[in-house]
Parts: sequence; C-alpha cells; structure tokens
Amino acid sequence: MTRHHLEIRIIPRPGLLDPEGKAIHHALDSLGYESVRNVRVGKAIYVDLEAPSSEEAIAEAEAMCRGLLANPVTEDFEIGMASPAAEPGETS
Amino acid sequence: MTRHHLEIRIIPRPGLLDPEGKAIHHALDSLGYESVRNVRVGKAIYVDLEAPSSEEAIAEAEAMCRGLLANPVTEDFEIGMASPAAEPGETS
Amino acid sequence: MRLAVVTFPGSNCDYDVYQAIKSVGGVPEFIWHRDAALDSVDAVVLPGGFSYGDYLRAGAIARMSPIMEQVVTFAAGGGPVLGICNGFQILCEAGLLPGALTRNDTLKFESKDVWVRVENADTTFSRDYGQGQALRMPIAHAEGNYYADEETLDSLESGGQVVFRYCDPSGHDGEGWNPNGSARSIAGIRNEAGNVLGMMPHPERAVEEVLGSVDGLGVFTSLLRQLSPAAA
Amino acid sequence: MSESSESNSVGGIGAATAPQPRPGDPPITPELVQDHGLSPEEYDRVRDVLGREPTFTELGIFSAMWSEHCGYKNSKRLLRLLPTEAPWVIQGPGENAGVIDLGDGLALAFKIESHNHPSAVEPYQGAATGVGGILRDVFTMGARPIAILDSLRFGDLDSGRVRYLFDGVVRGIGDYGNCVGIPNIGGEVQFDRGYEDNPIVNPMCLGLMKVDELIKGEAAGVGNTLMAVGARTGRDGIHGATFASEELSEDTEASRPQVQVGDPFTEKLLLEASLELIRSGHIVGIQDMGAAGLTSTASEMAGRSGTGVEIDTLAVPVREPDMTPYEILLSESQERMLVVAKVGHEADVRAILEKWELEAAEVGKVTDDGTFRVLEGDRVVAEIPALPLTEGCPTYEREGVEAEDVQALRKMDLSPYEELEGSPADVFIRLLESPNIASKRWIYQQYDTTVRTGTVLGPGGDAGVIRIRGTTKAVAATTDCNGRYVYLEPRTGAMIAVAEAARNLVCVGALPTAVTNNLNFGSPLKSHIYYQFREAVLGMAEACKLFETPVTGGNVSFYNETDGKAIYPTPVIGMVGILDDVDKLTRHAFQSVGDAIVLLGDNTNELGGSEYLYVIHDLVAGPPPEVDLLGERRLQHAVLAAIQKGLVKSAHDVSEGGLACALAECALGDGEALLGVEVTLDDPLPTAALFFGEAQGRVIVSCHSKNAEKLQQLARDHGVPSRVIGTVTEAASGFVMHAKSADMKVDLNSMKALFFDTISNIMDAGGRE
Ligand SMILES: Nc1ncnc2c1ncn2[C@@H]1O[C@H](COP(=O)(O)OP(=O)(O)O)[C@@H](O)[C@H]1O
Ligand SMILES: [Mg+2]
Repeated sequence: MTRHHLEIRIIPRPGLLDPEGKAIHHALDSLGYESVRNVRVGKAIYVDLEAPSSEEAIAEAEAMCRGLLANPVTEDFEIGMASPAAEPGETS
Repeated sequence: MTRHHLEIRIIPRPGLLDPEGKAIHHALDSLGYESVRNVRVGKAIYVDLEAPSSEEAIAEAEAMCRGLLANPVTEDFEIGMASPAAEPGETS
Repeated sequence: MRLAVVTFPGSNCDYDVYQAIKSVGGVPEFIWHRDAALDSVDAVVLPGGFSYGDYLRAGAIARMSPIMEQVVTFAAGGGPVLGICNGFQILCEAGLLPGALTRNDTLKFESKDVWVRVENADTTFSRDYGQGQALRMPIAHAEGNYYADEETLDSLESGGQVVFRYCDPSGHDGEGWNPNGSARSIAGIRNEAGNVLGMMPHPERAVEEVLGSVDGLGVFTSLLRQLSPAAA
Repeated sequence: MSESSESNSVGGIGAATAPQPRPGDPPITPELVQDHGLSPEEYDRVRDVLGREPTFTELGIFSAMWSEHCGYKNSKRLLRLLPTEAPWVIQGPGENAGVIDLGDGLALAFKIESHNHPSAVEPYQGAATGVGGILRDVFTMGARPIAILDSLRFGDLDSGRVRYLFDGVVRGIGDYGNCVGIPNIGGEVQFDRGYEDNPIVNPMCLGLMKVDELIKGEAAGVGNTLMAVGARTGRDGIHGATFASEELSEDTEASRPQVQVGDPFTEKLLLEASLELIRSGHIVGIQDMGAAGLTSTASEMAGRSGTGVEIDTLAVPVREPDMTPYEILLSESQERMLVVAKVGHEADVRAILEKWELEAAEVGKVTDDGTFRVLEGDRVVAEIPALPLTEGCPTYEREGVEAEDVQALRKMDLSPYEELEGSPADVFIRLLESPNIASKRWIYQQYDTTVRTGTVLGPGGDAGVIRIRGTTKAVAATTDCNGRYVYLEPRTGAMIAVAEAARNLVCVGALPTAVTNNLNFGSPLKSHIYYQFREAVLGMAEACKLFETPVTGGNVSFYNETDGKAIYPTPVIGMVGILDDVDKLTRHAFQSVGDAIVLLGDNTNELGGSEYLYVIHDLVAGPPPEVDLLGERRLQHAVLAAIQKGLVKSAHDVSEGGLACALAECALGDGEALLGVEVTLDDPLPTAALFFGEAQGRVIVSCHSKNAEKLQQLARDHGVPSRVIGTVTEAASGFVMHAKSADMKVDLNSMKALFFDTISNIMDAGGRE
C-alpha cells in the first residue's frame, strides 16, 4: 500500500449557466484584465488515499466521484495526480 | 495573440480548518472508502485568455490571483494549463 | 449627522440599516457603489447582503468597487466605518480589518438569534452598552467563521479590538453558543485606530420591540453620540 | 371524454406569408408530433388554426403552449368552479399573481408555483429556480417581494436518496431567497412514502405595492417596443414545459441538460431594475419568461391585450453560438423578462438596466394584426394567430372514477387501533420524534427569516406574519395540505386543507382573506386521478366560498408519477390574511404559569389518515376526519373575537398528532422558555383517538384564569363548544395528561430534545446514495 495524492476537479457541465464564472469574468474585466475570454468555476478536491497502485487509486477516486463528489446532472469530473503543494497531513 | 486555457487552483492554506474537506472525508468513510486519509477542498477556476505567450498568460493569471482570485490570509494558489475537457466557449 | 449607507449590487440590508439609523435620529443616505463621492458624510455603513452574489468569496468582488477607494481614504482620515455581515466581509477583504471570514463550520447558512457579549464598551460603536452586557441579535450568513492567525488573534485581544463575542444568554462563555466556528468566538472586531468596526450579527434587525429585540440600538446610538456628543 | 375549444374564432390566416421551413428543420412526421406531446386530434386543431401545416418552429411553439403546463388542458374547466371574486380582490386568476386590497392605498400580490419535476432531477437547482420564478411573478406585478413560504413533500427520511433530495431542496430554496434578501416566514413539509420518488416543491411569494403601481403582463400600444431584459438566453430548459407535463421515467435521466441553473444575484438586480422601470413610466407591460420562455411570454402578452407581436430571434442576446429560432423561442433560461417599452423610451429603459449592470435588447414590436410572428432576420419562421395559440388549446373534461383500493382503505375497520399498544407516553414520544411532528427548525434555520425587518412572526408558529411599515397592519400567510386525507377522500381532504389554513391564520389573529393554490396530482389521463382532481377542486371551491376566501391564482402540476405510481393528491392551499392591529398578534406558545388551558371544539373518535396510524401502525387508512365547514367558520370568528378582545394569551390549532402533540407544541414554544401542562379530559373516547386523533375544528387557547369564564361565554355566543381542560404549570412539573382510561407524564426536557433535534440528527449524519 502506498499513499497517493490525487487531485479531483469538478467542472460545471458545458452549456449550463455558471453565474459565479460570469461574475468573476465581469470583475476581472472591470479590473482591466480585458484579455480574458471565459471563466468557469469548479472545485478542486485533494484526496490522499492508500492503494496498491496508482491505477487502483484512480479507479477508487472515479467511484467516489460517481457516488458522491460530482453531481452527474450538472458536473463533470477529472482525476489527476496532485502536485506536492497540495499535500497536507491528515484530516482530523 | 493566442488563446490560452489556464487552470487556477485555489487551495485552503495548511493549518486552516477545512470543514468541507472534513465532511467529505466523513461521508466517504461512511460509504466504505476507508483507504482515504485526507481530503481538502479548494476551487478550480478555468480562465481562457489571449496572450502573446504562455509565460505571459501565466504571469497575468498570477496577477489576477494576487489581486482578486485568492485571499492571501486563507488561500494559496497554483496555475497550470488546463486539459481540453475544461474548454468551453465564451462567458457571456 | 449624515450617514452614508453604501449599496452594492446585491446588498439587501441597505434599507434595514437606513431605517435603523432614521429611528435613532440620524440622517441616512443611500450611496450607490459607483457614485464614488463620500465628501460630506460623517460616517459610512457597509450593509449586509450578498454583494455580487457572494461569488468567489463573500465581499471579494465588492471591495474592488470604485466606492471602496473612497471608503479606505475616509477610514484613513479617521472617519467611522461600520460593516455589518457582508459589510464586515468586505472590510476584511479590503484590508481595513485583519483576518478573513470563511465558511461556517456547520457548512450551512445559519439564520437565528444569537447572544453576543460586549467585550469592549469603550468604542465608537459600543459606548452605549455596558461592559460585559449580553445582547440578543439575529445572524444570517453562510460565511461568518472568523479566521486570523494566532498572533493576530492575540494582538486583537490585547488591544481591546475584540468588541463582540458569541456567548450564552447569561453572558458567559458558552460551549455550543458559537454559531459558525469563529476563532475565539469572535463576532465583531474593530481596527487598531478604533474607527472601523465589523460584526456578523445584525444590530439593525434588533431595533424595535415588535421585531423581538432592541439590543441592536446601542450600535447606532453610540455612533451618533460619538459624532455629535451634544445630541443623543 | 368530451372536448371543446376555448375560443370562438379559430380561423386560419392567409397562406401568402406562410413561413417556410428553415434549412435543417426535421420533416414533420406523426412521430415528431407525438414527441411534442400533441395528440393527432390536437395536431389537427393546429392545422385548423394555421390553415396549413406548421413548420418545425411552429410545432415547437404549439407543443409548449398547448402543453398541460401552459395550456391547462385537463384542468381549466374544473378550475372555473373556484370562487374568484370579492370586493377586496383587485386581480384574480389570469395574471402573473393575484392581488388584494390592503387599504391605505396598499395592495398585496401573492402566488404559489410548483417546481416538482426539476427538483426531482436536480434538487438544489430545481428548488432554487422555483423560488426565482415565483419572485418574478410577484415583482412583475409591480410589487416588492416581502416574504417567501415553501410547501414541501418528500418520502421517508430513512432513504438516502430522500435525504439527498430534502437537503438539496432546502439549500436551494435558502440560497436563492437569502441572496435576494426576502425573508422566509413559513411553509410545511410532510414525509411519507407516498412521495418517495416525486418530491413536491411549491414556493410561494408575497409582495407589497401601492395600488396605483399595479402593472400587467400586456403588450399594449401598437408600435411599442419589445425588449428582452436580464440574463442571456442559453440552451437550458428547452422544452421544460413539455417535460413538466410528462411522467418521470428512466429516460428522464438522459434528459439532463434540461436542468436550469439559477442566479439569485442577477435576480436581485432584475428585481430592483424592474421596480424602477415600472415606476419610471417608460413601460406599459412586463412579464417573466417562465415556462415555455419567450414564446409563452410574448404570445400571452399579445393575447391579453388583443394585439399582435413580432419578434426577431437574431436580436435576442444569446449565451451560446448557433442557437436556432426553435431553441431561442423555447429556452427556459432563468432571470429573464420581456418588457414592453413605450416607443421612443427605449434608451431610458436601457439606462435603468445599465445602472443595475443588466442588458436590454430590442427584440420586436407590438403589432395590430393579432398575430404572433417570429422572424429570423428577414425570414419569417413562425406566424400564428395569438389568441388561438394562447386560449385555443383544446380542453378536456374526463371521466373520474374512484380507485377501488382507496375505497377499501377508507372502509378499513380501525377499531383494532383504538387502544394503545404500550403506554401512552411511549406512543407520544414516537410521535414527537416523527419528522412530520418534530420541529422544522433544521429547515428554517437555513433560511433568512428576518431580513427587511418586517418579520414579526417567522417560521415556527401557526402562520408567518409581516408588519406593514407606516401602518398598524400586518399580513399573515400559511400553506397547508395533508395529502393523506386527500388521498383517502379527496373532497373532504381539500376542505380540510382550506379549513386548516384559515385556522392557522386566525390563531395568529389574522382575518383569512384570499387563497392561491397549487394542485399537485398524478396523471389526469387516469380516471382515478381525474376523480381525485375533480373532487379536490369541488371541495376547495365549497370551502373557499363559505370562508369568503376567493382564489386569486394558482398552479396545476400533473404527472407527478414515477413508473406509474402517483403521489398522494396534494392540493396545497396558500392562504393570506390581514391583521388590522399588529399588536394583537398572538403566538402558539403558552405564556405564564397558572393560565387556564381552554379547548375550543369537540374531541371525536376519528383516527383515519392520522400520523398515529402511520407512525405506530404503518397505515394510511380510514376516512379522513369529518369537517363541518359552518362549525369551522364559527370557530374562526370566535378565535378572532377572543383575540380582538384581548382575552387570550396564546392560540394554536390542533392538527397532525392530535391534542397531545398540539399541547406539546404549546408547552415547548420555541424551546427557550418551557412550561408544564396539566390537563384532564373526561371524554368517553378510546385513548388513541383522544390523545392522537386528528378531529378537525379544534383550537387550544390559554388565558388568564380570571378570563376563562368570559372566554367560554364568548365561545357560547359564537356557538362554539368550549371547556377548560387544564392549567399551565412550571416546567419542572412536566407534561401531564389525564384521561378516563389512561394517564401520562413526560419530562419536558426530554420532549424538547426529541422535538427540536430529530431532523438535524437524521440529516447531519446522511449522505447521497
Ligand atoms: N418548509 C418549511 N419552510 C419554512 N417553515 C416551515 C417549513 N416546514 C414547516 N415550517 C414551519 O414549521 C412550523 C410547523 O409546521 P406545521 O406543523 O406544518 O404547522 P401547522 O401544522 O401549524 O400548519 C410552521 O411555523 C411552519 O411555518
Ligand atoms: Mg403541525
């Protein structure tokens, strides 16, 4: 068993309104960042888990996304390995 | 000018309580995912912007993070290139 | 005494604050966030609500608004600034108060009456209260969990900057009476100079018997008395 | 089954200008027509109206407008039986919301709306957008929203899926209303397996306006400009109207993009901008783009004012590229309005919207030819006579036959359940911790209840009350319906819903004034469902007539079924009332030790449809309690008179859980100052019925002991039975009830823990399954 650091990204489905992204885009515009074309906001969930291999870790994360983390009606998800910056200890 | 697809991750600073991460950890536990050791929840912000180079795109995103997107008291940030899955059109 | 009530897009307690100020004899005035002039006002109130929908972080986008530059200048010149709920969040985002307001540890919007104890009755916004007095007021927020690092918290405590703290109905520290997980049960703080106050509970909703409490009146009467010691 | 047309002239129009199919339009086949929810006969009617075959775009338009949701095809004829008039009614059914006169130049707009199907698919967004829609219905009348209520139904909370739905719905309602800044003042929720797969989400909104600021959804004044205002149009919710009219099935899972996302922030801006627009005098009409989007809004506005409209879809601001006229016309993107600006005032309208950081686009104009015409640039893509489109939907009256299994349930012998198994205290405790009886604090602590500083009685009492600043008045509101009663006997059940709503209002001291209703049923195509519907409408009509509470609007939600299984028929009553003097406001909690507890009304041996049977015996059976409407009317008058005279200190109606649970609620209050109770009942009734039966027409009041005789005299004068049943005691003395056959004594602190924490104990442990 090794510890795997996964980064799960939950992304609002294309076509759905993303009011938060819209508000941020608007704010960036008025701050003078006029080169911005699009903003969408999702979640980044960092999960540390024990698994025999990274394949198995990812498979488990996929199951978690389907069962709990992502709302299949409104969100897509993506799973990757996390960078070290996002590696804290244990959730208490 | 080319269009760059950036993914900005806003991560709660270590040491800060992350009640949402804790709640998700708890929920995963009770769903039987007992191999999970730690969960932290941040934001993933997908920004499409026009810039001459990817270095300049990243520099601009950094400025946005410092100016608006991240709160330095509670959050760190990371900037990367987004995967194609997270590439929609224009925010209107 | 002219008190500016700043309306941001999404503010929704501006009208309530306006009425509360009027009821204690102040002269409230709505200022739209883009009408960036605060020249002749005596105090500024940033009311509660969901400026910019609370998107990104509560108060994060509002503090970029043109009026906030004026508010910062006004505060730097010693002008009194009161931020309630979303106003408190904006003040922290703008750096006028230390720390940050993060998501309630209950992960829920919390709407109910709470009790707060007056920790410092010698401020612009609390002089009409007694030291240690317990006040009943409503809260209504999703991001009211006050956070600052230990060092900042210590200096807030030692500098008398903690003005209101959640407590039980008898005014004692009460296990279980902190509604949102705030560090050291902090409900309201002031800046070092003493002219800027931020608080999560809504004093403007506790100004008439018919609303269930008049414990919020003191915040407004204190402010008015400070502005014109002869009156009030 | 008979069929008739609503409008007299269903003439075709000249074929000379007939729109041509757009490139890429699918050919109109019988299958396509069927997919659009139109029967072959209805399609024939379409052809009659047009005098030719429709284009694909036109088919979409008819499909939406003649859906159940917009066309009320299976309900319209029966709904005409409801009383709608009274001197105080300013606006009855037909507009975005009903309006009643409050005196002092003020008026109250109010309406209820269902978002059941969207909430079943995506509880958070479904409920949130439901609140958004009902707020828009109210502020487009020119009224500022002052309160929200929410009537909810779910399956039993032991299912993870149900907990997920419940949690999402409550968060969605809360987040939306909280952000816009409208206090929630009440509602109801019932948990019963009858709603397992089909939750009910019916938000209601009240708004206040000056009488002379009333504005309607009309497209008046030929040459005036149509402007689309607010959010942009996306592909979300296309055919939501048809969707809401179909049964949920496995396929629904595949129709996910129909979810609409709410943006309460934009709504708040739209609210402020709309009220400013209405007051500015630059517009003549305004309406929310709700179900069936631009299509229904534009054609209804034209239909109401007898004009025509012309719209260019290329001028409509869109969120996504390459949208077709079909999509633009039928999109149900949220937070959008259609405004009719006086010609020449377009720039003023735009300036107001710009102030609120919103967009406004000129999308068309009012014409004089009675036609709903849609252009895509130069090309005509639809051209339909407006009135036949909005009013010509075929309407049906069907045969209704009661289901045999319901008859059997109703006739079931309940005598085996009349005596309690175990001690009364055990049964009592199980009822108190039933989520149907337990405090709903877990819900309403997620709702802002005090914003706007008008709430003088928030959720947790018999009705919510908002004072009207600048007057001594207040308005009260409640929602009520017990679907079990309606299921067991629809006519009685609907009467009880009206009676209970009125009782709740008088208990806070308000005079019941008017009703909005939301009729949630299964498929009207089934004869036993149509029976429920017809009977419920008849019952509601009778009770509303007798109570002088006209129906000023409402909503019908059919097809609340999954895999052929329908919900309990649930005609939710939203009732509003007026208190002339807010100081007379009365609460349900007992006030002081030594006060007399007086029961108005009679105890009877009725257990049918009770919470007791459901919780203890897992049964929904028997006849619902009888309701005597004249007796209810006398009771209402007596309670109001007693409150007016200052005789009573508290008042609370007896409903689910019976006398014991109602007394418990009086003793527990809001949990801050508990008081004890000691009552003695000498009725010769079985214990279950006496303690937990749900006989109607009962109110518990408390009064200073010296006033007890006066109070009873007042009751006698009104022809209402009354008696002193006990006294308010110290909390330490506990909760004590004596009857001939049984006694019980329960500790108040343990009651308090059960009552207030049950729902949070369940919810704060759950997850999505
Ligand atoms: N979904 C809800 N939203 C807001 N308040 C609610 C909700 N459900 C119940 N309540 C409040 O809880 C209290 C008890 O509800 P209920 O038992 O249905 O009242 P009653 O039987 O008097 O109609 C009421 O004040 C009601 O307004
Ligand atoms: Mg009840």
